Amino acid sequence: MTDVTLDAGPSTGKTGWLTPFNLISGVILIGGAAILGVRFTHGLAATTNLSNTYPWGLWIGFDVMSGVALAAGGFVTSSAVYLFGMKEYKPIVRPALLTGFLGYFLVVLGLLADLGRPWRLPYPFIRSAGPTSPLFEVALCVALYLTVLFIESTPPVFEWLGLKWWRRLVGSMTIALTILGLILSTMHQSTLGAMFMVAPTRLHPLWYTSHIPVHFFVSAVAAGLAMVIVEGMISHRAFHHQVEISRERFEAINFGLAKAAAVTLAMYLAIKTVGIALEDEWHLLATGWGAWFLVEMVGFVLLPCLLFTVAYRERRLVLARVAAVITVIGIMLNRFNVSFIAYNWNRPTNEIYVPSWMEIWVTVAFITFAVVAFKWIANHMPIMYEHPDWKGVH
Amino acid sequence: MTVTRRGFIGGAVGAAITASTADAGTVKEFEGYPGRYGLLHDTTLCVGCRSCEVACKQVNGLPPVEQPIDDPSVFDTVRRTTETSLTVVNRYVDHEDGEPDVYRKLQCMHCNEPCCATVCPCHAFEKTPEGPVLYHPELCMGCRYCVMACPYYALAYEYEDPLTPKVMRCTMCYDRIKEGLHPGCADACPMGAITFGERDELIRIAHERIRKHPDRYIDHIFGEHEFGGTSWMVLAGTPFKDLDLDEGITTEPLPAIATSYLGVVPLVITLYPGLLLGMYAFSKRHEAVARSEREEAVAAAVAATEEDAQAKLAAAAERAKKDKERAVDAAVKKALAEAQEGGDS
Amino acid sequence: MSHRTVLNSLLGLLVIAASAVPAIASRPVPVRLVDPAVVEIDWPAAAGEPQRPVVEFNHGLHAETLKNDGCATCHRIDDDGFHPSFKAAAGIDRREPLMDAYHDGCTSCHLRRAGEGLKSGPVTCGECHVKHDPGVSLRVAPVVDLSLHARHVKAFPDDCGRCHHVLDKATDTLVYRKNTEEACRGCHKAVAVEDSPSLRDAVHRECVGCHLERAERAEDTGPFRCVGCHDEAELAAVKRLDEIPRLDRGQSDRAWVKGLVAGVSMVPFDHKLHEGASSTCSSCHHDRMRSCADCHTLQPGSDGGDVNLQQAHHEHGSMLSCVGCHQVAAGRDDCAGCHRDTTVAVGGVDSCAVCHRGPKRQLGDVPPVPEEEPAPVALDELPAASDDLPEEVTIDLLSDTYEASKMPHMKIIRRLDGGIRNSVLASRFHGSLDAMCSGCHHHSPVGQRPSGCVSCHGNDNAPTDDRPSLKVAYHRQCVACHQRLGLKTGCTDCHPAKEGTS
Amino acid sequence: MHTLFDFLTHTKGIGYVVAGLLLVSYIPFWRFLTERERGK
Repeated sequence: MTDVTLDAGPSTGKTGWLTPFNLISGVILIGGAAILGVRFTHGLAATTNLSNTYPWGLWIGFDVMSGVALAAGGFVTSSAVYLFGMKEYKPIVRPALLTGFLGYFLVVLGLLADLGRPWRLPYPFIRSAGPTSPLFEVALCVALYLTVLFIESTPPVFEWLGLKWWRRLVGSMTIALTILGLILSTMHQSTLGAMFMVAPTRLHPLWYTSHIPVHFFVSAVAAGLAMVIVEGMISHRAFHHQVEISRERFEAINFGLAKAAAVTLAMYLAIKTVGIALEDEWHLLATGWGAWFLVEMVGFVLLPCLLFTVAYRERRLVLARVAAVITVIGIMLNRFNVSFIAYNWNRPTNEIYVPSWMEIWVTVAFITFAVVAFKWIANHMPIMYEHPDWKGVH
Repeated sequence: MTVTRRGFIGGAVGAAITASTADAGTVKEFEGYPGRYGLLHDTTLCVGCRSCEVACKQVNGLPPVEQPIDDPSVFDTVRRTTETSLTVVNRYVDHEDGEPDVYRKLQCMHCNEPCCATVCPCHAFEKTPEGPVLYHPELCMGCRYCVMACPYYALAYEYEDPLTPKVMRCTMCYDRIKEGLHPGCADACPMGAITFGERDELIRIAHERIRKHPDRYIDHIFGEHEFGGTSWMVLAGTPFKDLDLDEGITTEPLPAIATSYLGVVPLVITLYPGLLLGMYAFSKRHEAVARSEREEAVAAAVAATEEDAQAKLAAAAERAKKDKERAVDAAVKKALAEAQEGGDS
Repeated sequence: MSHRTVLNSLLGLLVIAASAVPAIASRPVPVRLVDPAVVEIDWPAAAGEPQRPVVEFNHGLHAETLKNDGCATCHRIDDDGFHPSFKAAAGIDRREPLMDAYHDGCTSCHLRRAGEGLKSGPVTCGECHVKHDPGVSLRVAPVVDLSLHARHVKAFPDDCGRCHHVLDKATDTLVYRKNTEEACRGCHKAVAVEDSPSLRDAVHRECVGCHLERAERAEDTGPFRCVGCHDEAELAAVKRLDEIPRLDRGQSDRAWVKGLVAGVSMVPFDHKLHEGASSTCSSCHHDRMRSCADCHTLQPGSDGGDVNLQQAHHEHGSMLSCVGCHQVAAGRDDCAGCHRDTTVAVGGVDSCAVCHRGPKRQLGDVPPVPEEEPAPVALDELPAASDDLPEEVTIDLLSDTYEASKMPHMKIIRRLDGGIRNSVLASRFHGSLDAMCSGCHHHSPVGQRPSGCVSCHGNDNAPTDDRPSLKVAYHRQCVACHQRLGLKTGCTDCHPAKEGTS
Repeated sequence: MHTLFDFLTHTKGIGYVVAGLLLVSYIPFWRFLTERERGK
């Protein structure tokens, strides 16, 4: 094992800040900030294509809906390791938790950009609560889960700063935090789906079933697993020198995740099919919308499920990673479908919502911000490796 | 209206474990506030003069109508309510053969069980005893969930306003009603296509009109039961589908449908800890058992190695003893032999 | 099946599904309209279950292409005249011979013409037996109204036997008997009965046969192609006589509609007047040329089906009953303002005496009551304008955004009164002037100077009895009436806008 | 309680509070339950 000095220098060897990665992300971030500036001075109309018929666009469809699903890797891995005792996945818990935390931070950023009056975000808790609203439940759980994730990702910080007492305190709460995290995640992942149950006439019947919450939850678990694989692929290549576990061990972990993803995708496909059966919508599959639904189900659920299965049986890591990428895109497609493509499906086609370039730029800026943060944290804190003083400690 | 809480089978995966079949099926009868107001919109009388639009803008102090009311080209496109025009009149059927065209006025329907109020996380909507559903901008954080949920596309939002955007919608002229007046549009309508009165009274009148003119009306009052019933009700001579009024998938109120899943949330909060700690304990015990088995195996292995080590040791000692004895005998014999040679010499 | 093929098939499926994406909004399938000259070749039930879809035969196209070969190529024309059915298949109802008849008839002709390089038709089974989705035929049934009948009478003066005949059971021959003429529909029904062919065959044999004969002799004749009678536009183009001589079939000018209940005053029915007002005799004699009471009795289950005599005379919805027909007549042109909508009842209780003004009905053999001359219509003259009958009424009680409206009171009255006077039906029923006034001054006692709208209509809608407010009363009464009469209904047509308001 | 909306607002509000309290009270209950186990 390479003995690693504590303060690992910047990863790419080149000193100074003018690396291509920093340049590009710098431009994106500054552009994003400028657009947000315009958004908060000239209102949503100036920067988005949102309308009275399509009140929710890319920022809700991607940042909130897909962001939450992709950040599910955190609770999936942490509960697997700490609650279900799968200790062999321990090394990937920290990066997954960090991705989760940054993912939820991105969700909140997206929400703040999309809300009409973001400074009133705490109103549902402090001013006047609307408990009948699924969004109230989502807001409550996302807020709590963000704090839980924050606490769960403090150990690497305390290790970095050497605050032993704090580190031991958080270490002792891990089990309680994981359980609380799982509770909160189960609820808001599924309630995000329940948010669409209020519009039976506006969401296309193929996507609208009374089981949307379960569909959202199971697909979120699948997306979480896929995101962990994808994140593992990127971070291992970027932080190669920091990784301390052997190549075989890392591949074994990936195959474990692939197996879990295959099972989850199979379950997801099953309950979606049951959903169609219960509402007797087979005839709708023959329509244009049916074809689009098949693109989503066959192309982005059945296909990755089979790819994962084959990848796991033949032990081929590249195939598993391809499947993971398809699953991640698949979850985004599903969330976009539910948010604004299959939504208002019976309105005249000239009112269709297409995200404006500014919305896309801001979303990319948020993602870049998350990647930059991940890079900085991983460079400075023991994320990819275990801190020597705390090896093997809970 | 009778409400059977939609039986939500199997909420989250966690809840599935708790096998929560239909959550507590509460059968409750809610008739709404007695004596609340409503409006009856008779589309067979409406001639599309749009005086109601003009009146609505004056009463609410909104910018005047873009197209003047005598300009028929406004009916070439089907419009929707926006943040500056809280009500619009659309022509849905254009007869050439001299039959009068069919118009309908769009505005917030002020549902008996409002889904906009249900989905608002800040409880910024309120169903008043007088009938209108009121909006409180001082509580609204602008999430626009209400605009997304309304099945009648009636709500609009002030996207241009960066600092104080509000949801804009018809308030059934709540202030005028409180003063005992009629809503602006009801007073303005020259053809009596908008009648204001107590909702139950209007339902009786509507059924009476249908009975008196069977050939003029479809025997159905839209809004009597759709999604739990609305304050604004529509009479029509043409099928409601042609008037963009989908006859509503269900008479079940939307709040029941929207919150049907939320019954599972408290279950998850209360049941998960026990389950997960059980799971954790199980995995801990599983670990402990695995560890103890491992230790036993190790101990057994160690014990086995010690035994054969002992056995080897004993055998080696045995052999060593015999060698020693043999060596001693040999030495003794050699000594005796030397003694005899000594004797002979 | 190696996983390689599984992946490829899935990708293939994905591509197909994606390609269907642009068809997202599936358009409704337009209904197929069938040309009036297209006929479905009928397959008699006796020939058993048809094994292939029915053939849609374009008779118009064939008539056009074979116009110089003449109709005899497919139809038998002999001394009994023109036989409408396909000559080779006439009278055959067993499967094989019927199939052979059509196949030999059609395909042999097509093959022959194809051989000669002429325009030809399909030969293989699939080309004729095509499975069409259901279509709506544009064929319209022609009506021989009194004008067309009069033109025929003019062409064949007192030769009624040419078309009208009666089956003489004894000699089983068709003979002509004066004053027994009826519509063909009386005996010829949709399906052929043992001694009378189906209406379709009978009419085509008589009319098309005669028209063909005269066409061959180059005499001026009627249409003999399908579109000639069955196409809406062609039918509309048929010449109509402007004044139609009365059709004499030995009917009396006036008759008593006696009914079957003693004590009810009988109705003097002006038959002659009604002949002028209706398009055909069948408007009232819709089945046989007999009086209503022959079929519609008061006992249920009579020939008149479940319509008893009272309904036969008074049924609102039916065009065959007196009151029904009057209601439709009142719903047209000038009368539509009041009568189109049921706000003003036609055949209401107060108008019984208009018809029932004869002596009481007595049952049993009673000397026939002599016909009376119909009492002249006592419609009093329209009085000149006066303060009771103002020339113009200014309605200014409510004017705020619009100027007061100057309603041309007398002009409206003169127009309505003119409409009433030139309609016998209207002047008979209206009788006095007040009936017309109660069109607008409804619910007000007839005879006196009617009170203004404001006396009953308050300033806001009274929802208790659905009584509209004054503004609504004005508009509903005027705008609705103008709509029905097709007059102007713009806001500024009645009252100019005040300056300064939008 | 005239409308379903009022009923749901009331019941769900209470439901959240009660569930939250129960969740929090679970920790001391668990610690009390397993006190002897941990030899405290």
